[in-house]
Amino acid sequence: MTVTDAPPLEHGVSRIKINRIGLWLFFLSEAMLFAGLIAIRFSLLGTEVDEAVSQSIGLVITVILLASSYTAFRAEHAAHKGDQAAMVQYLWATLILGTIFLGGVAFEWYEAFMEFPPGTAFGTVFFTMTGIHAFHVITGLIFLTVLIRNAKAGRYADDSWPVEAGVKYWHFVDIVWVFFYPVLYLI
Amino acid sequence: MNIVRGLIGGAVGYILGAALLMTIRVATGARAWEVESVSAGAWMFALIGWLLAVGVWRYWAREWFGLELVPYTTTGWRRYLDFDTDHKVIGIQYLVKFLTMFFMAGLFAMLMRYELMDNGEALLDSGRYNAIMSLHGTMMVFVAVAATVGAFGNFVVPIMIGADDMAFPRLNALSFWLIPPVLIALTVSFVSGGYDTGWTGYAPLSVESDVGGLFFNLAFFTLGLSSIIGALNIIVTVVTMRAKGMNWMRLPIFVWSIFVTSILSLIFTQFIALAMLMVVLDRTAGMVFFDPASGGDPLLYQHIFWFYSHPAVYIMILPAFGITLEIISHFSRKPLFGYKWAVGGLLGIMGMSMFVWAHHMFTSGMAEALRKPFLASTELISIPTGMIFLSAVGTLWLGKIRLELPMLFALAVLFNFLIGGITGVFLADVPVDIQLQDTYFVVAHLHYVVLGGGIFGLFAAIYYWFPKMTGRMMNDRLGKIHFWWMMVGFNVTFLPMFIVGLQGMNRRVADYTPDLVGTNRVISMAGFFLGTSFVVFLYNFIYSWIKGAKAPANPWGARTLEWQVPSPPPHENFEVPPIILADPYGYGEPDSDHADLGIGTLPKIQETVEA
Amino acid sequence: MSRYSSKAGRPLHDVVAFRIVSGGEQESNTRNRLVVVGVAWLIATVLGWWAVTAYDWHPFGASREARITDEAFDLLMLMAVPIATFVLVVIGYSLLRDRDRGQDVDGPPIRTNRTFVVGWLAVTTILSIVVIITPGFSGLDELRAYPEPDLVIDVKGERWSWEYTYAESGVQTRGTLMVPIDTRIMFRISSTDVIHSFWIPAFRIKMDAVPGIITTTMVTAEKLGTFESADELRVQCAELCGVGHARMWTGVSVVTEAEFDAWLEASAG
Amino acid sequence: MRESPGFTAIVVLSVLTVIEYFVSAEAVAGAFFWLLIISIAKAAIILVAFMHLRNIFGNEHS
Repeated sequence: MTVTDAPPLEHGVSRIKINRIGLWLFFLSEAMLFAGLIAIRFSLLGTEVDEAVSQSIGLVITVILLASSYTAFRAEHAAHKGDQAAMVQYLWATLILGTIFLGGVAFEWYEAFMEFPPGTAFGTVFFTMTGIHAFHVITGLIFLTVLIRNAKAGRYADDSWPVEAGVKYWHFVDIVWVFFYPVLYLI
Repeated sequence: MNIVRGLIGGAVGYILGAALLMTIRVATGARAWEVESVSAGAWMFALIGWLLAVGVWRYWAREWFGLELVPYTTTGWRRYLDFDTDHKVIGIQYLVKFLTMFFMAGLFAMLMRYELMDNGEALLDSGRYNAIMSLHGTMMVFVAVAATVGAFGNFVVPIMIGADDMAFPRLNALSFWLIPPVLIALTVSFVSGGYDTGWTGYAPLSVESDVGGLFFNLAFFTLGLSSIIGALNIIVTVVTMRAKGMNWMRLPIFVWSIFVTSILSLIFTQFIALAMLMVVLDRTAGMVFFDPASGGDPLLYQHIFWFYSHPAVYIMILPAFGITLEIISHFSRKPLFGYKWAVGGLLGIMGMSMFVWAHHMFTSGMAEALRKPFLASTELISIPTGMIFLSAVGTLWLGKIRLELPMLFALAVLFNFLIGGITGVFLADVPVDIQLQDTYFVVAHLHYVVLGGGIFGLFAAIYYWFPKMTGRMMNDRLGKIHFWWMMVGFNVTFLPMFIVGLQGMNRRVADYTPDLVGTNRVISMAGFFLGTSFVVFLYNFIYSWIKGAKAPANPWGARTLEWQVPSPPPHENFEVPPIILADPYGYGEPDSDHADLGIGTLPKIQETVEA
Repeated sequence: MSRYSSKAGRPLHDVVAFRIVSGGEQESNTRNRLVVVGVAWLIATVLGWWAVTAYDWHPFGASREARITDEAFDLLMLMAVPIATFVLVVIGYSLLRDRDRGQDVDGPPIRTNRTFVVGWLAVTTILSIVVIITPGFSGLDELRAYPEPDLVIDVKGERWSWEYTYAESGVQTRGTLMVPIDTRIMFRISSTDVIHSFWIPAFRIKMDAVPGIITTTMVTAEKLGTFESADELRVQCAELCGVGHARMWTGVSVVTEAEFDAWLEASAG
Repeated sequence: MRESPGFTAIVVLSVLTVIEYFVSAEAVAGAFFWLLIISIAKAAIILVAFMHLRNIFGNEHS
């Protein structure tokens, strides 16, 4: 037996399903973290939003992140169909869009330091929430980089699970932003 | 050696992280070195460095760089020092690690009781007392949260459900190897002056405490990470890896308890991470979560903290319930009474545990309107708890009870938890709680629940599964001496604590009013008595492991799967996947059989009894 | 070494050899057992009640709130005794009667018993609800009765001392807390640094002092006394607040209204 | 559309985002409620269309 996978018992659940259930449980656990952050935001600030948050940046980076979810989806789709070239292209697209999103957040941070530094209640909430989300985006980008590198080496021709996992994680980070965007910018 | 490699990796990670952060700090115009800000960030890098060095590099990361994986091929006792993926090895690693932690924390308790022999300051000044008290509390909470699930959830659950390993063996090893950094962080914390906030670390006191407080936060954070990963693994294992025919209503009750516990860990541990994160951000990044002058709210910490920490109480106690019921059934030679009700009780406790957290905050200054709902929800949780007792009492009734060692400890769990549970009803009652909150009454109550319930359950499990884990029997006579010593010591220590609490001694103090000296002397003496009982245990544990009589496959005549394989179990547990025919509690039922192990129709049990 | 280990090698079937009892015999046997348990439970409960009422659980109490709290505690104690004795007696009886004394047999395969389970659930549910209503809700309502204060005292906690300000007269002190007897007093509690907790054991009141908000608690003192006469008459910090936590206390003196007015006047001057 | 799986989903998501923006900008009555509904709808679309939520209940390969 290799160390990596316990072979499923004869009647058992397939390896990929075991992996999937594990991944979804991880999302469930992470969702509690983000739910807690949202609860903290309402507990500390009510429904107040600082006037200085940049609505234009917010809208733009939201759309970019949504678009990256689409390209990620296409990458997974291509992976399942065995179209390695398209998969790599779409992964690249996702990586670039994700990086642009991150750049947007960094720019927003730069502005925000002037308007509402971490020493104010809104700044505290804003920097914590966007910071933790950005941390997840960065890990997602690292996964994407590894995926692209290994995809080029033809590693996922037989087993597309790593691509599926990386892409699902990316979608999850996107869902978090779906809630964070109105909570931080709109309300 | 692995640990040395890990330490070097961790140090390298820390230095790289610190360098990176200091560069950023210089770039933004801040002072380069500031111990807390730099350490908080660098800790993450240190963790990554540690993990890469102890095994992640060989088991995962090489693949990311297009290299072949190199698993360890160590054999013999050295496996226990390596990043081994066998769930049985990991179970023993957890057990030894947490027993070590338990005894260290116990020594701190001895120091505290020495100080409390008299009013005024004797050995320790208030600052040192607080540091030791905080460390004792923190380490014991860590032990109670993770020891049983880590050790026995890993060792026996896969065998009990007929699997050959956990669903994610590598993750399993990873979750264990996150534990040593917890101990390192606590050590660093203690060496750098400790922290004086208690294990609850209430803000804003924790925001202002010394640098030791930061490492307490990081330790808790790391433990949380480990228990989330471990819980996830156990849930997936129980859901997907059950043997054929092992449907949900045939699971041994211990598996149910670990499963339910894991769900609690998976969902709620994120909140303690969040609480710790907020404190760390307040300390290092100039944020104001808990600073009312800038719009923060100190009560926010308590809500988030107890939203985890109350379910955490059930994380500590549910595995003990599972072990108790399991042992009571096997040693009463009777089916577990009201199995479905016991499972319902576990699920009920799980469901209700998320609606009771604010009963820790009746005097905290939270909104008055919250008192009644939380009073009600807390009292109602005694209904599912009652179902556990229903099952235990019903099983004992008319049984053929064998008072073996594990059974003694299981009965002690019932006795102690009865007292702990009933005093819990007192504390949930707001008028009474107003007086008793933050007194020794609470200290006594929590020790009855966590030590009398959780840790006695852990010892029941150790005595029960020791033959399976090590292949040797524990010395029975020494075990019984240990049991009575510990049981008497425990009760004589903690019953009087209810009294001093009622008499008005508040907790977390090195000094108290003179009229309480007499009772406190008694408590301290009994405490030392309790402490020494573990010397007997430790001697027995080590001696039996090395030189104990060889254990047969099934010394207790129990019917669950783990007893149908040799002691200790072979690498993949079963020769062929077992097929489950009925639940494991068919005592007294003619022709009932738990499992077909594929070797004839009946379990093959090795006769290895030695004279 | 366990004396059961020799059986381990045998197939599980063979170990099963419980005595089959005829229906009538079993029934009378069960009845006898229940009678014995019932009697033992009664005796244990009566003894328990005697013990918990004979023992004085409470320290010196000097306020209306102390009476309410102590009554609630005593009521809970009375309710706890039969529950505890029931569980202990049943378990104890089983341990004495139902031991396997080397016969090496299994017990009867009783999986559940409808009457017992339903009865147990009903009793625990009813008890929980009773406890919620009384002394829970009723005690809380009693504590909250009379919300109109005659005297307001502002309490400020800071590491590691208490400061009391008498709202109307503006008198301020860091020494003994003087309170008049039979007066409805409201404490408005605040903190300047970390969380403290304002606790007077003799009054059975406790409320955290939280920075940023003002919390309140009310009390009516009913007995005269000073810290020297009863050390429960002290303001004690009950929430860990650092090195000086244990010694963050001052005495409390309950005095007559005349004495109080005189003291107030003297302090104001 | 047959050639571009997921395209419908991303179009709906974008439209919802824009609606969301204007709900907030125009301070529509009950904005909080509408924003909540839209967020949940968006999350549901991603979960179902992109993440194949149903796959954990079946055993088929996406």
